[in-house]
Amino acid sequence: MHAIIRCQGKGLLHMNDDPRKPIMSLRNVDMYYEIKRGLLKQPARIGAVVDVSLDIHEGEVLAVVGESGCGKTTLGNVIIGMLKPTRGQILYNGKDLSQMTRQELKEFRSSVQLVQQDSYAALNPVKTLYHSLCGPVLHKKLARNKAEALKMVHEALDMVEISHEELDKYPHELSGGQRQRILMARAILMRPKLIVADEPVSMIDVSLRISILNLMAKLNKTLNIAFVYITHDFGTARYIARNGNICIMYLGKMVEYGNVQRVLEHPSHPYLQALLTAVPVPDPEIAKKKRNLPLKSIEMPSVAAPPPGCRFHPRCPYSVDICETEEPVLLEHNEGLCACHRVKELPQWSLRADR
Amino acid sequence: MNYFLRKLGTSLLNLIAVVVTIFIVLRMMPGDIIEPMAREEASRLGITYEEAYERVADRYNYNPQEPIYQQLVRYVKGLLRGDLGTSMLNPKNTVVSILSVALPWTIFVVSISLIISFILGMQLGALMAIRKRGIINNSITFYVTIVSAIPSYIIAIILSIIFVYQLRLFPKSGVYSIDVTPGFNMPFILSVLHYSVLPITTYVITSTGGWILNMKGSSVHVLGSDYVFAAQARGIPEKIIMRRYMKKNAMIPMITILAMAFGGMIGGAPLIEGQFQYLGMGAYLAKALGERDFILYQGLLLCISISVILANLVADLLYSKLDPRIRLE
Amino acid sequence: MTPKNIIEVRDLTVEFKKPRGSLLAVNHVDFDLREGSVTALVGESGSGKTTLAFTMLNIVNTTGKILSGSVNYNGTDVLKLKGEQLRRYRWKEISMIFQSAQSSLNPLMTIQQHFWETYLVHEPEADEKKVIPRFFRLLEDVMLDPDRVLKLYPHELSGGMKQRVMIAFSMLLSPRVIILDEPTTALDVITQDYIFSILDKIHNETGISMLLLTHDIGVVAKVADRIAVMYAGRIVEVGDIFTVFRHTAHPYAKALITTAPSLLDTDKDKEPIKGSPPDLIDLPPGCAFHPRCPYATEVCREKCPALTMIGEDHYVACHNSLPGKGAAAYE
Amino acid sequence: MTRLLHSFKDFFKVIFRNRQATIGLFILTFFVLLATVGAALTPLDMTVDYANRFQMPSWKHPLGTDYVGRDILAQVIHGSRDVITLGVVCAVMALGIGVIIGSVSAFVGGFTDTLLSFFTNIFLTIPAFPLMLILAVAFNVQNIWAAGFILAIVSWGGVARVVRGQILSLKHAEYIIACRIMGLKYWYIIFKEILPNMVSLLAVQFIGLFQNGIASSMGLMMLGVLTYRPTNWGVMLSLALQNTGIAYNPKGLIYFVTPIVCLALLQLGCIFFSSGIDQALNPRLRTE
Amino acid sequence: MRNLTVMRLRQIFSFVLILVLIFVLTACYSNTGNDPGTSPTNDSDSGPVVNKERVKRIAGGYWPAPPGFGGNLIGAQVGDVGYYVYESMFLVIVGTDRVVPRLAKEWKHEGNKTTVVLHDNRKWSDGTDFTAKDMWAYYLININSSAITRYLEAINVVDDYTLEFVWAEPVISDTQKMLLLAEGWQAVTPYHIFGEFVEQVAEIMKKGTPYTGDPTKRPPFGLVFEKDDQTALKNLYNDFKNVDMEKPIGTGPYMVDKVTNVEVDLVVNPYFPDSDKLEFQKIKMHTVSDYNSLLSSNETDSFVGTLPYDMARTILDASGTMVMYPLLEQKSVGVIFNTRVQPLNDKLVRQALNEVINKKPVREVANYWAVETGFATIGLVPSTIEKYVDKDVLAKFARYTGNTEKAAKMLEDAGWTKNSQGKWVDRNGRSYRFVIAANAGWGAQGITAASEVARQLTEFGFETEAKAVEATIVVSNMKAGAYDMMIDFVDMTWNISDPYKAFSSYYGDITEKAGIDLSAAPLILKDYEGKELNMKEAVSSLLYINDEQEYRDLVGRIAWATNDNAIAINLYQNVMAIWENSATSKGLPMEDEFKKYDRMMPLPRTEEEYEEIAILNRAYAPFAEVFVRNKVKPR
Repeated sequence: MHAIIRCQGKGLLHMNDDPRKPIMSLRNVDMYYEIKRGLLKQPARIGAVVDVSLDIHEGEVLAVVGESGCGKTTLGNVIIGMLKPTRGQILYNGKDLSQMTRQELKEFRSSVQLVQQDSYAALNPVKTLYHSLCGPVLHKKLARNKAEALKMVHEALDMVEISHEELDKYPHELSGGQRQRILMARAILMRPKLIVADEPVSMIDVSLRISILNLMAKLNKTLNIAFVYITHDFGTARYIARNGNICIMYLGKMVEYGNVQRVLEHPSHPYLQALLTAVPVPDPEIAKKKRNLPLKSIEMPSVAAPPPGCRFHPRCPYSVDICETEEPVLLEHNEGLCACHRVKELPQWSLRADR
Repeated sequence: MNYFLRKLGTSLLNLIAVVVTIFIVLRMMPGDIIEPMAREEASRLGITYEEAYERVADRYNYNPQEPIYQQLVRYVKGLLRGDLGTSMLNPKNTVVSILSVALPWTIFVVSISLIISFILGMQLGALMAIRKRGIINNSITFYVTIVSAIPSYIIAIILSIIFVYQLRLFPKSGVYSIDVTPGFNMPFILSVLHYSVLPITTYVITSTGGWILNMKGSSVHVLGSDYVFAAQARGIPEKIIMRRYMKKNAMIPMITILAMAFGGMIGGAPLIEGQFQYLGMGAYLAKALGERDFILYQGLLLCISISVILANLVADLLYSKLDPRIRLE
Repeated sequence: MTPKNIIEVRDLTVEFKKPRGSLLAVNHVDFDLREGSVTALVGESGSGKTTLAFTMLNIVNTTGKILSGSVNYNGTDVLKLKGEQLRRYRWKEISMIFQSAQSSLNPLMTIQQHFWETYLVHEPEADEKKVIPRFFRLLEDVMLDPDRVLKLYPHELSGGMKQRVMIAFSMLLSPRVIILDEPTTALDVITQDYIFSILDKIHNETGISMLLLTHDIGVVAKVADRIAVMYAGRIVEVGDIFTVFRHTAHPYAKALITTAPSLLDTDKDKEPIKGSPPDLIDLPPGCAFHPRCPYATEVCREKCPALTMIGEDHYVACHNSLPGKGAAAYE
Repeated sequence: MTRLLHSFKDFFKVIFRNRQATIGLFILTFFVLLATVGAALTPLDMTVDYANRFQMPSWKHPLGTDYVGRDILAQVIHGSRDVITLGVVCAVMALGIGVIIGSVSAFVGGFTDTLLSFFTNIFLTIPAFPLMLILAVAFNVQNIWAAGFILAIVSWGGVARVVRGQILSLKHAEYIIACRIMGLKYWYIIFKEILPNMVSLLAVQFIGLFQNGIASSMGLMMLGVLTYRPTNWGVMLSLALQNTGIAYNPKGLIYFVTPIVCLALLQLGCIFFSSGIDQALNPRLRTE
Repeated sequence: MRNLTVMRLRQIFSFVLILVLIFVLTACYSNTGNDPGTSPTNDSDSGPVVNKERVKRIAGGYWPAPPGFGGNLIGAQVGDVGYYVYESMFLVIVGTDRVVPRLAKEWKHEGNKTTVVLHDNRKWSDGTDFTAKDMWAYYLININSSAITRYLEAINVVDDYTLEFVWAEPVISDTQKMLLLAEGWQAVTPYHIFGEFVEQVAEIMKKGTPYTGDPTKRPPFGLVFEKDDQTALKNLYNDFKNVDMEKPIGTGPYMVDKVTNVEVDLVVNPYFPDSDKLEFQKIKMHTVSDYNSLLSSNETDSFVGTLPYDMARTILDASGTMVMYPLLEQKSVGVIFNTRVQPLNDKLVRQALNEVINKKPVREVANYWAVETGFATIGLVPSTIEKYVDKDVLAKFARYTGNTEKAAKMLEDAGWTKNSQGKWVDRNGRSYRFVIAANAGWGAQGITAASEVARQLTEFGFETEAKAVEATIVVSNMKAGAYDMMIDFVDMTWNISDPYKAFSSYYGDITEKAGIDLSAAPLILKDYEGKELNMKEAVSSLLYINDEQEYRDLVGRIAWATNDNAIAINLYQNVMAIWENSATSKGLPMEDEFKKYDRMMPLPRTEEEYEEIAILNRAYAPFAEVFVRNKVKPR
């Protein structure tokens, strides 16, 4: 339980003090996209990420979970500095990203890496792996000459358990799992402190997923790299971030935050509860008995025109008047954070409950 | 509606830009177009060069010694009044009057050819997509390859040598015979057809190949799509699948090419119409160029550019009409 | 009482020609679909499950070729059906919901046109006015507003709606079997759950047989009552869902079931299956799984195991899983 | 270096696997040889020999003589030099302009992009051939460079559009994003990541432009507005039409047909060769 | 799938079949659609008369497509139609300069007055009487564009059929008076239609004040106008030209019946005197698209145009009945030197270069039947020199024969030497490269001639390159001195071949191209007696010389001096071909010699022959004269 979260206008909320310092902090970050709609109309503003504050500590694994369109990928891009947030600060090692010097920015670029979902698209199809891996190393002067670069690449390949012969191949000649490992290798070649992994296993065969997740865990442990694991799959989130934190997002907002085990065992937010009930579990006896939390609507509202008040209220079975008018703020609840007006009044929820 | 307005706006902007571009290109002419004519006039009438120059320039609503922006203002003012200037060669012929005589024939020939080649291309292209091997496929491929290797004007030359000169089946010039009275009567229609068959044939021969290739590509793409497969799974008969699924979907991307093809055909008109002496825009373009009648050329070029812009607009509208996915935007 | 099989696949082999060589997507497969059951066909991409399902409709891709075998539907060999007969069989007897509901509808036709067209080609005498109430009912069954949805074009529907439309569509001619090819892959968890509840309802109400193709063990556990696991074009384990989950006999099936990370997990590390999926064009000799199998013996490298019964309604294709030994052999 | 040699070998291996592309390569090689070696070996004598006009093929004149008694074969060979140079000059220039405008448009984006796209659009709207005609007159073409430039001016639009589209899509490709995350410099991204991906596109465009440039230039020569070089195929064709009365004079047939056949062959070569080039330059298609 | 493709194939096939059918049907249409009377048949049953409809089909004649076809001659709105529809007061046969009266009956020169009496039986084709007012109207409306007005004081209408021309001082010679009266297209403005314009011009003319300045720049009728009046005149002229008449109204033998953008049909004008004697009932004119095929297929009866030798031969063979008459044109093609640059500013070098050129091969490639001349350049049309220059003077002219040895000697005498590469270098050791510009508008002819000259010069030791230059700029570039030489017309006149006309165009246009500006400084040349001549003054004095011997003497001196100065090479005097169809017309010149020459006739041998052929050429003398004289008849 290690996070410092600043809640809207209510000052910093200290949660269990963490001896490790945060390497990355997001402070009230908004990310709006503008979509042009002709010459005369005002461009539409889409809030992909709204008012998110987060801390990521050294060596931590943070899972960001939500359904498609909830803004988790945008959040990932904001963290790696690819997107400049419309509002709010991003602090790396306590320094604001927008005020960094060239040198600091260069360091930042190495320290935060991304592992993408589509491993084929993430590798240049016309270059061999040798070029894809050695090129950046040489270009960033991480190695003094080609031989040294090759040595570094070999070390990285050893780390991700890929044989050296594969270096002369083109991306399409490898399997999805191998490519994903190459992506990991490319990321660790930069000696990062933090890797944002955007659904790294969702396009990989089921039988290979565990090995990739295990690899990530290994990198986390041996190289002390912090991971932000972005996914829609609770199973893998729970597996990889088993001691870390989880952040649940809905329509661009963070709705719940806390320790993975606790949050998944005792979800507070009705949305998370609904989500968890719907997740299929690989046990026929439990799965067949499970009942869903009856939502009012299964359609997610448009991100471009989010509902007023609590964004979940049109679907929430517990919504009352206040939910329609007032936006709930993240409040401490049950050792975590939850953004729900009625969090204290909700009935207890359990995965195995036969309600 | 919004879509339509936006397209209209873009077209208008495009039009303005084209007017300015063509104007500037023509003003880039080296030497002075008026000069040789003024010299000729001066020597013929025995007047001073300066006087002759002024006379000629005045006659053509054009004076290259004015600053360029003044010329542009003069030109645009004329344009807004529907005045494109006067042919330099025949001062009595306004460009507009020549256009009104030439444009309909070109539009007639090009659109008929476009329709025929489009239909043929769609049918043959779809056929090639369905049957991947066989004599028919091979012969179509052969035809397409040959036609794409030989420029249209060479086909025009060969056709005219065979059918006009050797066999003497078709007239050498003109758009209809002098013996018929223009109007809606059978002899006139037959005569028009008789005169236009060769240019149309040339266009059809050369442009069908492109349509076949495009349609084949598009059809293969559609044939591989899930909804065709799904339709088969639903037990929809092949005939309906071909018609309603494959052809319709494959044709939609063709619509955008339609405008481009129109532009290409009209652009190639100077060579083809020139070869058959079919007196449409192309023949007049070639004529205007040969006689260095730049004012006429400018007017004709502007006119065909406008037709291309209009064709683009029409294609966009057609596209939105045929593809329900566009309407929502 | 032995339940009746509505579809019996016998010794089916389907080959695809590729530039590098030929590929057996389905390799001597025997498979039964029980009447009224929900059978899950589980396997990773490339395991041949989709090809197997397509042969049941007798639509194999143009590059594919059926080398041997038969697919018996109610006593008729589907693979021998031709022309009009085949056309009438499709959708009327077996319908299918495709993985990509997004793209399995003609973008140029409204939903009503789709429904009506399909209905008309199977019931040429039909009168559109009389059929429309039926469309309404079908769409209402999947919780859609028929008035609105029928007039829409495919692109105007959200993913979940489209999949529901497809479910209604598949029920259009009251078929006896529906094949569901990964029907929820692209959908959100909540929508997925909702769709399965609709399917469940339909199954309960009509007793229709369903064949669910998926790679998600969680979904199988929730929906299916029988399970068949495919690996490299072969079925390696078939059985009642409870039996297979509790007494998994094939090492691959075992790995698939146990290594899937799930909400129920404790914090133990899991041992992954080593190696990577086989190259279907260049299959290893013997049991295709042997290079990745921790229990592989000499015989696995040489001989391909046949599907044998090891318990009541429980079949497995593995040399090391003799009757009685069961899954315990590996624990 | 060996890697480069390796991919070079791969390239030809793939080309030779494709029958069409092989034929195309042979035709193109033939014409290139004709223009270089052939032109160097064959003397060109443009002296008028009026008495020996319209001779039938013989050892001395393998393709006979033209309307004033000059050897046709020598003219065609020396003409190919002009034709090919013109095509290459046109293609290089158009590709240069197109790539510069397209890539600036795509990389800079914003208002620049709008402006350049608009500009490109104008050149795509004005029908190419008439514009080319007027430019050919306007620039008073005196040499091959000017001629190529004119052809390039009207044909760069398509290239710019394609390049812009390709770069825009490559710009958002995930591996480019990965490079940006790694903090690699712009020049590295452009030259080492994006450019290799465009090689096959540019090659196909190049051949297309080459082909188009030759066909258009011959059309221009037929109308008599490009520089007069009596050996150029287009001029030969126009001279054949003007000076031999080809419609009735079978004696001029060889003179008339030769440039047409050469043109068609060259075009075929281009079409065939470009059918294999995508496969040969794309590693994914190459190994399939 | 298979059945489907077969069905589809059947559909496509039938579509293609329909297209082919349309193609074939329309092709057949040509055979039935054409007027059978216009295609002459060699059917023996019809006896000697093959051209039953008595139609003359004429190829050529540019007229703008309708709506540009207006009934007004001025501004060339009716093209060649004018030659049949309009008549003039006189006509001049170009080449012989013989003046033939048409509308004029008799005329008389008296001091500064010339009286012309017109025929009184003429009518416009709309039935209105033709009077002297119609004639007067022409000169007034064309006040600024008619050459004669500059030499006139006034034109008076004496009575309905008599006009009086009052000449300005100094009065020009009678010959010049006649030529001016006959030049161009006079006397063809129907007063009853354009009277309003004419009267307005007459009103404005009353406001003019007499001119007193430089006599060479005398304005029309010696009148100076206010700016407003000048503009008014200009506007009147333009308005007059823009009057649209559906068909031209003229007094000529034929009138327009139908017009399309490529064809015009003419029929006999019923108001023409003796119209019943016109043998051709109809004239069908077709604009030339491809003369070649028109001629080969006997689809035309008359055409004027020069063709390469082989094409002409092919056409004659293919047609079997066409006859080709070559006819000397009143212009010659040559190479003009740029006298501003070294070494071409040296007369000796120019003469040597003249000697170098062997004109035969140039002529063969450029204009086969043309006549080579031995002169450098004489200012006169070469074929007329014997007519205007005495024999003994002519003997003194320098001739150039293409003798390269002689040329080399000439250069050596001037101090030139050949270097090791065989190139000529001057006294200072400098060698030269030349560029010959050819007008690209001339097509192959220009550039082939230029190439041949360049080849000969290069062979001789002056590296020379031929270059085709865009028509609109080649002249102005040459005048600005951009090229060393240029292929262009040298000794020529545009219409009448009178020496004054010829010299005045030479000393103005050609000299300017050669870099000599006569208005900046007078050009003084020595004649054969060493007497100095101010060329400009000498040429204009020709206008006023009435005495024939004095005239010939001066012409001889000017021509000799011009030849001696050698600012150009006269390569050949152009020849054009006139084509007539002997299958449909009889009474053609040299009819009995067709066999002998295989219908490719020689150049006219006598003045009579020349004139007979010349009037077949519309540009030389109005072609209608042929029909009026009733010589050529339908067969």
